[in-house]
Amino acid sequence: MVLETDPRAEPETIGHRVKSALSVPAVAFFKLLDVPFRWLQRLLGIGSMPYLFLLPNLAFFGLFVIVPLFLSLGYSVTGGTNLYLGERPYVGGEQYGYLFQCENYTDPATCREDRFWKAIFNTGVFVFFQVGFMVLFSLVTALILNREIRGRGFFRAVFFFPVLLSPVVVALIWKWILLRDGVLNAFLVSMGLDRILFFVDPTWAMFWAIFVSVWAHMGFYTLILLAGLQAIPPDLYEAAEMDGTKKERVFWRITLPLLWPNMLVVIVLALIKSVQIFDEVFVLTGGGPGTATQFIVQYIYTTGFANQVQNFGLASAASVVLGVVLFVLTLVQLAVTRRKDEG
Amino acid sequence: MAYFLRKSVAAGVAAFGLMASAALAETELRIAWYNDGIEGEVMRDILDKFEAQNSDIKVTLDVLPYKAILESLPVQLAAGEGPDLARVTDLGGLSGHYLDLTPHVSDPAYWRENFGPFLNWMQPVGEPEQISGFMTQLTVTGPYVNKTLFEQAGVNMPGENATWDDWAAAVNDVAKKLDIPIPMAWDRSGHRVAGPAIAMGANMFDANGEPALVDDGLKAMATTLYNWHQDGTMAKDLWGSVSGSQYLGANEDFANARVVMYMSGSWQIPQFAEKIGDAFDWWAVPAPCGPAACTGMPGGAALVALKTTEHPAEVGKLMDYLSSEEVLNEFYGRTLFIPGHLGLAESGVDFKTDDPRAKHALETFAGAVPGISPVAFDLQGYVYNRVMFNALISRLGEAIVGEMTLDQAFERMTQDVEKEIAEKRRDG
Amino acid sequence: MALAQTTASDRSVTAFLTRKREGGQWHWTDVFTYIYLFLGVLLMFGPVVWLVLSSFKTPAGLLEFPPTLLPLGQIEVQVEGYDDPLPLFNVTMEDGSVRELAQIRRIGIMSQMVDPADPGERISVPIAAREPIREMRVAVENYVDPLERFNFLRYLQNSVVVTLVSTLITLLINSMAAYGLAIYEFKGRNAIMLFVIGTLMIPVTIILVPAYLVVTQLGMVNTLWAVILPGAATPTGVFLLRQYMLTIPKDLIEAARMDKASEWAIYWRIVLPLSLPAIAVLAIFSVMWRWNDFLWPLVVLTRNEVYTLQIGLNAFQGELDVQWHYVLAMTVVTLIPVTLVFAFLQRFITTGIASSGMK
Amino acid sequence: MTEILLKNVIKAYGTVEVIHGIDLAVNSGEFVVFVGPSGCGKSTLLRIIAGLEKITSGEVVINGEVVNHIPASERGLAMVFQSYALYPHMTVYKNMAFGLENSKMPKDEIDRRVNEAARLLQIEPYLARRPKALSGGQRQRVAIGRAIVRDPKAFLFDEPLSNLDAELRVTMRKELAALHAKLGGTMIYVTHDQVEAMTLADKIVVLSGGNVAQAGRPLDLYNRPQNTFVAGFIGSPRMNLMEAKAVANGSGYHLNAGPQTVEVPSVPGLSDQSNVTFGARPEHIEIVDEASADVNATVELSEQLGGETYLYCNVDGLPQLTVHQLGQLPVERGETIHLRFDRAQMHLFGADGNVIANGISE
Repeated sequence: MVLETDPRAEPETIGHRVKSALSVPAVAFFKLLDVPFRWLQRLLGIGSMPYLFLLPNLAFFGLFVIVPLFLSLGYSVTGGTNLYLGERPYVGGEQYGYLFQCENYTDPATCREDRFWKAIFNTGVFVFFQVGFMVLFSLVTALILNREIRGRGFFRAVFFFPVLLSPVVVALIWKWILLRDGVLNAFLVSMGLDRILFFVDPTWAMFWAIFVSVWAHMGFYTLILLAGLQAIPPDLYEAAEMDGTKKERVFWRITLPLLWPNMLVVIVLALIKSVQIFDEVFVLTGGGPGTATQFIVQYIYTTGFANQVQNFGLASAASVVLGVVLFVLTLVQLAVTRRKDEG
Repeated sequence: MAYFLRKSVAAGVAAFGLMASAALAETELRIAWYNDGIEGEVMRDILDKFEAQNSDIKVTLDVLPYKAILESLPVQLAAGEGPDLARVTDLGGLSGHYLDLTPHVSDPAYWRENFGPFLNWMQPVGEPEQISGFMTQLTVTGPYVNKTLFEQAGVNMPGENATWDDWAAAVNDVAKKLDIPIPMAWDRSGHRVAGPAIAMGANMFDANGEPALVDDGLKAMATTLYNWHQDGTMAKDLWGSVSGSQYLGANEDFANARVVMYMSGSWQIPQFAEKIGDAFDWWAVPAPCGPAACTGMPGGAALVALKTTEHPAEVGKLMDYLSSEEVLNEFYGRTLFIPGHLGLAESGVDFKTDDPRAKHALETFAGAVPGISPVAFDLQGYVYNRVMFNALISRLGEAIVGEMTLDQAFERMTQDVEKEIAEKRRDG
Repeated sequence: MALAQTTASDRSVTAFLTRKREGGQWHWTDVFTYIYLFLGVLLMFGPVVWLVLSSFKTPAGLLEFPPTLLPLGQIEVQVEGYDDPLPLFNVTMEDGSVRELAQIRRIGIMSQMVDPADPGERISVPIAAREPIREMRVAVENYVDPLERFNFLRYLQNSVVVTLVSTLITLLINSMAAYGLAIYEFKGRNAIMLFVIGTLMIPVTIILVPAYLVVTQLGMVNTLWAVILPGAATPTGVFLLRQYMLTIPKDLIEAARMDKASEWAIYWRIVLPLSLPAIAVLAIFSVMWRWNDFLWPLVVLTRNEVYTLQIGLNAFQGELDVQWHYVLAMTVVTLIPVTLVFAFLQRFITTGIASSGMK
Repeated sequence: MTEILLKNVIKAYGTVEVIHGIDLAVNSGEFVVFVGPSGCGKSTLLRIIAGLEKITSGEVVINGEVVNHIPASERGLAMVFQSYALYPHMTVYKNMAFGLENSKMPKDEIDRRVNEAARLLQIEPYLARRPKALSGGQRQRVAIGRAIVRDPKAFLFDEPLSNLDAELRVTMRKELAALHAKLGGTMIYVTHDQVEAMTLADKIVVLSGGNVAQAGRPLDLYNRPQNTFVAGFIGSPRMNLMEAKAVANGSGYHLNAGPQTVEVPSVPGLSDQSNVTFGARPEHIEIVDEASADVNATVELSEQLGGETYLYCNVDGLPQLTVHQLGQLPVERGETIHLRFDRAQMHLFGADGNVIANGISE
């Protein structure tokens, strides 16, 4: 038939065949649901359809996130170790008071709950450097991947690959490398240097905590920035070239300003992610040495969960504090993206 | 792709179906278990034999990460969810959830006779007569040394009744001569420190039986440990890394002949036998002495029956079987665990090993049991002992890395213990 | 900032380089690019390769320092008169010559050796004078043992079921919600959006206990549903899909309405197919999340038959001993599916994220 | 056949009213074109009929039935969108069949209808293609085909030709006209291009600022615009509109615009000293000798198209005048010519913009 030989007709690729094979049960499923939804649409009218579409997601979300959040709120004003809220004695703001009981807020050692404040301090340091390096390296990598280089797809894949690994695996891999007898120390020794006990020195431990989390997530942010770079119209660069603008100047004057919206997204996302850091660092350094890499989520986890006396009250109070911080950050993000939408 | 999808969906349906059908046929008992070595395999063999004799009971061993036993199980039990039996290490902390087996076992007297002192560890407050379970493993803390290194260095090992200071001097000597990086290593664990602290005169409790962690004895031991970390007797790798109460062992460094003396416990025997073999002579030595005693800490993991079970009679039957002298002899013998059964301890377990080092170590640790200080037994039996261990190790760790002074650490230890126990007591 | 400094300081170097190339168009950034890419590949892939290599080492091999690149094992030989094979050593004799001897046993700091060629004679040498002879030996048992001893196929199956079912559910309900938020204007839309974004970043860790309580009350503990359902309604997914759906021309929706399509039909016949790139990205993320999920399954799954691979894997971490050889091997096992999926779909994933990407 | 009525239709977004009470009748089988500048509300009005916009008040009646609360999908209308709105993931065939599948039509009937429409629109060879593999004109046909197969009560077109190049637009326009002749259905067509409106419509509705400026047959609008808006909007090039003051002059009036004066006879409705606008289409301005001229003009630009000539002339005190002449005129830039407005074709509007007279008898 004419249709088959038409060069512009749909090609029958393997991918296409797989897709159609996969779509058979899916189509059947959606068709099946068509009947009740049509009925509901007739019954309730179009105006209520959005609520209907939102319902399943909100139901799950409410059940498994919102209800627990409120339970947390309840825990935070009660004491003891009982799991059931009804059986826990009400203590009012005592848990919060306990968290904030300090002689001198600039020195965690003077606080009643010194670890909470150290965790906040550590999280601050971590977030500052981690987000900074994350943005810097994502940007450099994106700039490089945006160049005309051979095997760009391969390199893009290489930088993205760690994003797929679970936090536990990421930490295990690096722990395995950084141990006293790990391959990195073997390398140092073979170069005639002394071993470094990376997890004994607080600075090194913090360094590796930052390094490993940047390593693991950089690929994701790189892709966002790369998308932004590729969206910059090439004629702008051509115009700059015609003007004889220096490459460095092109970067500062054209690339960076036009990339700014994506940069903001990266910064905000990285920031929010960074505040919640837990698994990777916990497996990697265990929060040590001492409390040098103990972060706020780890504090909550150990207080409420991993202690013999499971202090849900105190942990929940700390969660609420963290929740407020995250909410503020989210509002910042919202403001940022809102402005971006308008601009 | 489509085929694969269909198959996995079919498999998924089967998976959901199976959970439903398993409950129908027979009484199923579930044991929440964790493994340090091969004990899971041994237990499975024993359970197979039990099932052969009791065709109406099926026993499933759910091997979990230890983390789950430590962290998830308490929450599950608190929520009223849980297995029929569990292998636990927080003997006192979970004691409120244990089932009293007295009406369900055939001969409670046998239990009292053979497991007497350990039953106390598992008794809930105010239930002095309860039978909750038995020790799958009795552990005794104590040091190992790399005897081969001593021989190579030509240094004599300190003999019986040597103090910790004697040992410190000797291992430093060996390390210096042979250029061994770590003269001495201790597990990063409050439980490990408790024994030597008691040896130094720590009492752990005040006159009213209330916990009183920090006293002169404990301060003496803690100070010694602190100094050892400063002068290089101990490496900061273990105590200086990680935070809080997290456990870290030096077994790999020891197995790699990079540690002269390693303070750990009897549970290392099976894996040393496997990993080190005859590469060098790893030698268990009696607990070094302090002014008050020469003692380690007893401890271990117990198999306990839980209140969440719906089949107490079958649980009793299973426990009867498992606790019999014959079965325990096989279990301890194959796992190379120190028996938690007084009869077997007396008659001697038939350990299934040809390794003279392992045999010697087993004898050493088993022989140390009678010499354990009563304070150590009391501490092991105390419900909130882990609160004390955790406070001890986390604060001492922070002092060693220089985040606080020793005195501040002592103060924080006391505070931590008070705070947690106060929180617990709010439950009423 | 750092970039600016390199820019300034490298200019002289660049000038030097370009002069050498005589009119070549080399800019310092070209050199930098290739160095960066080379180091990048090393740094990004190296650790994973090292993990895979390590996973084939024996427990003793893992302890070695300095570590060898490839898994090695000591050669053992069968010697006449001895039942078990004996390990082979290179022994430096007192006269300085080196002989290949098999060790019978070690006593203290001396070792009893025998020459495999001449089993009659026993030789006693100090242990410091011997060096094990090794060959490459792949410890396949690290993989085989757990797969045999533990019910790993069952764990694998559970993981696959959890991953697939929860990804399907996530895709369905997230896309429905995103559709509702993207296509309609209705009362409370902004509130719900704020709500979704507000909870975008709540880590499960901090609601672990109350969430467990909810799951218990629903009677889902120790069923795969306990893992599948709670994470199904991801705010990230809703957010990502909605942003993508906003780019679908409104005309198409209206055309479909004119074509007598019901709202449900518009959703699944028009919007879903057109959102495939974003849906694929969410699918990948969901597969990643679910496949790698650890803390939550650890809390709600306590029975063997419902373990996922990640829990099975961690069962090798005991109280007092971590069986590293198994942990590493099983880590590699859990890596394989993710890596395969990525290898086949990487173009799709990377461009998908870039195009749908968090606009 | 379908008749559509709008009764006092008002549409407001919040407090902003964009359609101010429109009454309109679309007769059965009629080709009605909504025309007007952008923002006049013509697309909104179309979408109101389609059911894609809710109205604030008033009634939309289709075949005697008030459809205010009937959703778009159930009004039985078909719409062709400006962007064509072809489903990019479906083939041409699927695109056309989609609507029929939704109404659960048997497969062979769908097949018959799609093939028939494809034949009619000459897109048979492309049925298996996706829209992105089609040219603009082909997409346009598919969009129309999608409407045709439905056999709708009425066709709605929302600026369907605006994305095509000029040549194709002319072709498609003709085809649309032919199509209407063949199908005979009721069609409502929105455009901002008055040429399309003139060529296609049975009835043109000129919209301005959310009101109907005038509705009627194309030549009626051309010949008898009811206000300056319609006068200026219909016809290309635009009608020359000039503001003036009418001064009575015995038998008639002087229309004074700056230094220029145009004499007109007495017209009913025109009063002394009133401000008026008078209009003359380019083809209704004659080049005459100086004696009979109304105004003298300087040629600013002369467009020689061969068959016809456009002159753009500057006249002191008046806006630039466009003059249309048949044939080729040897007029050069800067030349002075003498112009006279054809009184019979002259339009006169009052100060409120409404017409006083279309054509003044001498």
